[in-house]
Amino acid sequence: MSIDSISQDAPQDPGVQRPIPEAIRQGASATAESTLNSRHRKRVSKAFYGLCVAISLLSVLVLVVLLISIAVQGHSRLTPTLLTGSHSTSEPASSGMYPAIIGSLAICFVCALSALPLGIGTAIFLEEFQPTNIWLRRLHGFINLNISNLAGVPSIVYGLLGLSLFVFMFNAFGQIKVNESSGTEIMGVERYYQVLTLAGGGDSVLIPQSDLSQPTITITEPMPAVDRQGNTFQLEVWDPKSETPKPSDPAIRHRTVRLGQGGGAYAKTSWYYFRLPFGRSFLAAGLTLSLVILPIVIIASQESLRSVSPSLREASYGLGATKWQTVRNVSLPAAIPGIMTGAILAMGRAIGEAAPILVVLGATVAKNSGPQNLMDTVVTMPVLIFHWAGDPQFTYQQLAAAAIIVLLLILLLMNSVAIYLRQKMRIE
Amino acid sequence: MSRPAALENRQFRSTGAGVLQERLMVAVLAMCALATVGITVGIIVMLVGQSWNFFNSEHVSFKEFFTGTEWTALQSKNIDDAKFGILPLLSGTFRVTAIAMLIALPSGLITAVYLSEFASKKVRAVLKPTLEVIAGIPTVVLGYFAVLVIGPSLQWLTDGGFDAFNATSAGIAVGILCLPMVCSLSEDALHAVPRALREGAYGLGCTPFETSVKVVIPAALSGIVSAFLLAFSRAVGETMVVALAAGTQATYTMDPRTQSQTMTGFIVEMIKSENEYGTVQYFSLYGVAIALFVITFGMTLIGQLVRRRYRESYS
Amino acid sequence: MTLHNNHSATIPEHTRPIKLPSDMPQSASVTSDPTSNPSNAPQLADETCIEIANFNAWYGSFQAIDDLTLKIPRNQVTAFIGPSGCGKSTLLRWINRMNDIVPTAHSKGTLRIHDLDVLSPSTDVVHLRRQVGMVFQKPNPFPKSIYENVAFGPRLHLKLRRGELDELVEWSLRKAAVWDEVKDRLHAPALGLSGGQQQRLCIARAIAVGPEILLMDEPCSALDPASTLAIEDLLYELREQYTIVMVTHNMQQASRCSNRTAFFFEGRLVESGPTDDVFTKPQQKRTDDYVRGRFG
Amino acid sequence: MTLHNNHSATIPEHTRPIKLPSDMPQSASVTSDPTSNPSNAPQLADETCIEIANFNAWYGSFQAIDDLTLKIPRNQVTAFIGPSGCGKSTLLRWINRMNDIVPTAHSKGTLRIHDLDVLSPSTDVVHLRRQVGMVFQKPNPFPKSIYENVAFGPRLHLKLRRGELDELVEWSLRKAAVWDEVKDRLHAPALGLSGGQQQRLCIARAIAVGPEILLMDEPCSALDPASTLAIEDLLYELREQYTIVMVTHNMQQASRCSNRTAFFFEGRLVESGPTDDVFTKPQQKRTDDYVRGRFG
Amino acid sequence: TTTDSDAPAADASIPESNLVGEIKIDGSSTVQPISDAVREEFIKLHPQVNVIVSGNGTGNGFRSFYDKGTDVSDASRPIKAGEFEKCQANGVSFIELPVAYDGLTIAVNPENDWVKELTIEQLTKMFVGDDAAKNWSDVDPSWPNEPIKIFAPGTGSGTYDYFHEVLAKANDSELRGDMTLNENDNILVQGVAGNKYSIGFFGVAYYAANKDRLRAVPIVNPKDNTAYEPSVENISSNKYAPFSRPLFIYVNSESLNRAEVQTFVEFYIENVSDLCEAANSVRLPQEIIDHAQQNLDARELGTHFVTEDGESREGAFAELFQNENLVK
Ligand SMILES: Nc1ncnc2c1ncn2[C@@H]1O[C@H](COP(=O)(O)OP(=O)(O)OP(=O)(O)O)[C@@H](O)[C@H]1O
Ligand SMILES: Nc1ncnc2c1ncn2[C@@H]1O[C@H](COP(=O)(O)OP(=O)(O)OP(=O)(O)O)[C@@H](O)[C@H]1O
Ligand SMILES: [Mg+2]
Ligand SMILES: [Mg+2]
Ligand SMILES: O=P([O-])([O-])[O-]
Repeated sequence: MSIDSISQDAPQDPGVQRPIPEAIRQGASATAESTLNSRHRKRVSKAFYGLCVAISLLSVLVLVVLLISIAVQGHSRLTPTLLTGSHSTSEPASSGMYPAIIGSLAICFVCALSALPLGIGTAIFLEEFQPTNIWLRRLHGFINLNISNLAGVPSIVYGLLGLSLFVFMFNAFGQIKVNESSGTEIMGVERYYQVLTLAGGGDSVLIPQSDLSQPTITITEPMPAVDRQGNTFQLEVWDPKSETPKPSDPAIRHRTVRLGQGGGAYAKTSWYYFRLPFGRSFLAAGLTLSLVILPIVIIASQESLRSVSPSLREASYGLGATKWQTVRNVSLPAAIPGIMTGAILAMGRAIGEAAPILVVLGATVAKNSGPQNLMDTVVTMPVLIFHWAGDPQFTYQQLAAAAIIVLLLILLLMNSVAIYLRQKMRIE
Repeated sequence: MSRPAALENRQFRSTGAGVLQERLMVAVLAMCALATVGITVGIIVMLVGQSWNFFNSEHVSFKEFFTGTEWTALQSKNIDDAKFGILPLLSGTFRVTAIAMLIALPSGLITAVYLSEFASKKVRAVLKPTLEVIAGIPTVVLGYFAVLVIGPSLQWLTDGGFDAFNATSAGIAVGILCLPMVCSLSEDALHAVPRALREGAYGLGCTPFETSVKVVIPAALSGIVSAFLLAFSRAVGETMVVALAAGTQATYTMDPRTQSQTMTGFIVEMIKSENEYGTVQYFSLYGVAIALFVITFGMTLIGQLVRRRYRESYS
Repeated sequence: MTLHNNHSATIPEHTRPIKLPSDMPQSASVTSDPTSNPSNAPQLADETCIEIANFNAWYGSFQAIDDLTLKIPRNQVTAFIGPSGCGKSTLLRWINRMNDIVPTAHSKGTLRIHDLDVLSPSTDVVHLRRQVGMVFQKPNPFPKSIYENVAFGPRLHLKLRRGELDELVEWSLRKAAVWDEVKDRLHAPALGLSGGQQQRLCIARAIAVGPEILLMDEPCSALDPASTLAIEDLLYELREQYTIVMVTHNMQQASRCSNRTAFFFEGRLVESGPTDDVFTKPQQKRTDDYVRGRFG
Repeated sequence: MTLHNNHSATIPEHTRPIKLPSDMPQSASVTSDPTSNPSNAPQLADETCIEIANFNAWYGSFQAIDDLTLKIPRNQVTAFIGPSGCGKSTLLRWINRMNDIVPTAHSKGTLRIHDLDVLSPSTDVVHLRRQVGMVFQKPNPFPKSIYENVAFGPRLHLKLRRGELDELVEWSLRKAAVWDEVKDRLHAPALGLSGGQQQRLCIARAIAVGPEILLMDEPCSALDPASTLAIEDLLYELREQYTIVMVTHNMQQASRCSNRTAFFFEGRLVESGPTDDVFTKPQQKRTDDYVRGRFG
Repeated sequence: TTTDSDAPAADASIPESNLVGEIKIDGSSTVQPISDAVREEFIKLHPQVNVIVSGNGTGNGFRSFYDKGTDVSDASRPIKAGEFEKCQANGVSFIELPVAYDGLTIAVNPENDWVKELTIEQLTKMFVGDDAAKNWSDVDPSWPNEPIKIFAPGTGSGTYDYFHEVLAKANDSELRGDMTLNENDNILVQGVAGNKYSIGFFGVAYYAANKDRLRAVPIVNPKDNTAYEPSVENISSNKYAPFSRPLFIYVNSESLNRAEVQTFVEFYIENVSDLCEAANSVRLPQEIIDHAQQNLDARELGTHFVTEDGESREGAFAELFQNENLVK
């Protein structure tokens, strides 16, 4: 069919010759008016654009106001004491946040150790092991839906769950009480009696506890004891009623106790002290927070795995790799930067979370050091800030602001690490 | 070119170990995935189990719980005086959430439109990280901001018309908190609108405003709605800001200038005061928690369903 | 302006060329029956509608079009062919300034539609795009009803009474040869149509605002053979009243549907001329290789 | 098994048919120089390598392949042609069970490679895919070094002594005609190669595990003309030792590179036969239309 | 580090404490600042002892105490009969030690220029019953017709109980239910400081720490009809009646076997009079402290404030705190 024949046929085709609607005729003839119309529309468009810019600027402005007000309030307290000291009621000015920084990091560590493997594993299962069976597919879909719902559960509800699940463990392993062995202890604890010596000033010795049902001891005769280096030595007894004068040599006093001196049980714990239930410990807090961030980790990892080009995966399958080999050698390495970024952002969330910590650990901030063992409680930065911000004394308000600056700096540091990791891995 | 020995004489690795490893990994990974279901089950069991102590009490009736206008769990030492009507807490939550949504939804959406439709690379490079920074600010900080900056400003502006702790300053702070979330989720939704639709609109002579409002936003509507719902449930569940800034009096009113204890605020107060552990008053916190859970769970569920439908409509 | 005025009497009303706003009143009086002088058609065929000279286009620092000069005649179908990435779409998208929305895109050179300088910053793009309709590779109806899709453009630009809009929608759908298939479900969602119907709907949507020029970027590449045929038939009808520029990958389609063909390669125009010449006696070796399928 | 045993003496070692793992020891003894009996080639040409009968495939409830029957002979290049969406890729992906990873995909019918029932759930897909290499439309090297890419498969499957791996990598890269271009940068990232080099690397990667069959899904569609030429040359060489099935959109490519052509349309096989016959004297009108570019 | 076996004699004068252990304290938020102050001094000497002080309120503290959750319970009121019973039932015996005086301070916003002083009747009008005064003008017509906003300690606190006892117990009624309650006294301070029409009550320590943003209302002593400020003299001389009250710590006797608890409690009693002033409370007369010290040394278990028949004793603190009242 040649072009010429087409153009000659065309005019004879009656279908083409339809009347042009009045609207177009008029619309075209009234172009001047329509230009006016278009000018008006452009103005609306410009105004909308202006609104967009204004609102967007406003959100930046809010951030700026927030940062400035915090900086103004807190800058004078940004001293070394802030980083080395601990909360003090008697001398607010010498308060610091050292235990809180350590505590937050410790919780974050627990959180990372528990949430990351679980979260990444879940994401891998959901993204890479999609079943063909219709019921299993539904189960997959259900798990996915469940995860997005978990992401919407308020963190305080996770706190309540942590309270029942980790702190009390539904009282299934007993309760933690003073002067009694706490819960079901599994490892990391040695029991002693602590007895004051003649040296005074809180000098004490430890005597291994053989009978656990005996919470106290009364010293009536010399017996083996342990000094602070852990060496065993023979403990001397001095009878005040006897003729012998109280020993004067401090070295001897250290090793001597009054006849009839009593002592109570002391549980010496190693860092790996472990018991059930966890009680108000940083382990419980870390695990609770890991519940909070788990959905975030899963969703970020899923997204990251999803963005791995399917062609890479197919290449690997095409070479006869199994699913797990494909995951390990291809998908996971390619997704790791994204997963790491998501993980670090989730950690940032965990470091800033206060509500579940309040529920699990309580609001106490008087602590001078980081955790001594797994079952030790901690102070965290957000809880300390919550406490300080709630105190009307001006010094504490300033301290709160300064602590916020430190917290934001730590978050900033984490985010930069995330960005750095992402970039570095991308280059490689 | 002769084939290398390795191929001439292929010595295959045994697949037995591989198969075993594969099975093991699948089992481990499946356990991980099932654990997430376990968490949901755990939450529900915990909430139902604990709130049983509350709802089962003779002092509590479902009718009163849902319709009563007084909530005095913290105020009443004596269980006989305690009133358990959740409406005051709901009204507190509602006031804070409504104010937050009034701030977060329009500005979040408009910022999202700006980012996805207009912003140049440079502006994006500034604006996106800014929003990410806001999103990363711990909520305690925003609570502090609400108490120290927003509250006093409101009092100064209205010459003492606001309480020291009030729903508005908490609401504003929660709004700031939700804004980045609304923005980034809406932007995702806008982004998912095929470029072709925008080009179709521009090709017909639309201005940028008309393209956004008449074509892009309607096309992204379900995504935007689900972003709104998520933000809503986030605001309902927000705790620290309200614990710091909203006050601790549960009043059944719509006045945004007064104190308003929210559901989460009440839970924190009750937990902090460890009020009479084992009493009905204490367990009432689980009653509130279950209501909170149902609300947020419902919201996210609806959001998910909306989102799913819209995903299907594009593929 | 002069060029246009000389011919205005013979130009169908609805295909009146683009005018700057100030020209409007003068030409508003010109009305004539588009079909009254068929004998003029061959004469018109050579009048230049779009004139491109020394045109360069970049995306960021990447030059997508390199010093291109080309005249596109009126009321004909011009096909752009060439291997993927050679800049066909880019040129098309500059003709109605669609590349305004690509932040990195910029250009240099002359691009005129009759007497309108397309690239000038002062050009009213809304007005321009009203006169230069565009149809895309993948049919992209709005997720609204069929009626709303067609009515979308007129609603923006024209002040219409109810009946007028209905009439216009019907006219456009008829013109795009899809009326019979959709007339019973005008208010059903457009996304429920088949690919070919959607593509014709998009053409109807484009002509409903009364453009002079239709740009089509691979309009059939996402379609099944039957739909492709329907669109090709449609092109055949429309070329009487519109200046059509189409990009295609299908050499056979180009030879079937176009009057003129331009072959691009790596951002340059290699050859252009009447379709038969380009396909049967190409002047350049590369053109020959390409149309014979030796590459691309 | 019987079919294979009858011919085993005449089959070159490297094209040894797929065996279930239990068969290994028996046939390991069979060794002969692949090039020693060129006279056998024509005879081999008609032996069926892949046999497809009454094959149906679905994605969810959508039927992508409808009752397809086809024999693919050994040591030849078979081209699958047909318009987009007709099921070419789907069939290819069933031959090495790649569609196992698409959760919604399922199939029915017979698909045998020699005596191996590909679709049987008990078939060891790892073993299958070792024997059936696949090359994709877009080159998809792993984001590792060139060496690591080629070594990936052997590392998974083979017990190798020191030095053997190096030898194997070199052999594969030579075979894929890319050795000279990469030999000096074996440990550079594979993503730094050009598209054509990447595609040849992917072919090297596929043959490094010693497959009998190579499946190629539009291997040149993402490549520039020069790279396309290089790949076509390579195919020409490889067909001596491999059974190759390729999907292509480019009719000229199909006619240049393949011995046999199968034309698909909407999930059905319309026609198959020697390439020359399909292109010059097709039996079906639709085939004729398609190879002449009347649609698709 | 020095090894104690052959440490030079010079070190012996200030022996480095190697006391270890953990001491848990909870209870009154009024006492908490004192306990905190003692804790801070104590751990300077015994850095390895972990002292955890919470201030959840007297009642909440007692509950932990009889559940064996704490070693020491702070209290801003004596133990109640019911709590004592629980202790007995759970086998928790304790030593009761008064540590300081507090003046329960009724504070208003500094901008409040109408309240000059308050009588018990006025307070009753404001705080007791659900029909209590809604507006200031309901108490005194000359006062502004604005709603009273009340900030009070939580119901688990001793302060609430004490206030309740003084104002409401006599006529068997309850404090009004629409107050803003919080166990955290700092929140109360913020609440009162934040609004002109608010009023609140808490321990004098919290007032003293925030003198610049609060005003303490003088309370009319019903005995001499004179209004007294909650100043140190007025509190310790009991002129600031009826809101002058003693603060206590209760020590689990079993815990007292533990060297660290024993050392801590001894340190507490020895130093509390000095430290409580730093914490803005008022020191007890020396004879009371001495008496407490004696009780501690002699391990005198039990409370002075519950009778043998399980009734709470009524009367002035100094009269009740006598050995003959001690009930195990
Ligand atoms: N938005 C963009 N940003 C940067 N580069 C672009 C953009 N769009 C196109 N390009 C590049 O410009 C060149 C020309 O692109 P164009 O889309 O015009 O090619 P084309 O001839 O239409 O190809 P095809 O047939 O594949 O559509 C290509 O190299 C392409 O990669
Ligand atoms: N994963 C999938 N899920 C659902 N449908 C699919 C999937 N993959 C392909 N299809 C559908 O199956 C049909 C055949 O697809 P296939 O990829 O085999 O076509 P093709 O002939 O290779 O086309 P092309 O030339 O475009 O690659 C198409 O209609 C396609 O939409
Ligand atoms: Mg293009
Ligand atoms: Mg395909
Ligand atoms: O001192 P209290 O916290 O018990 O009032």
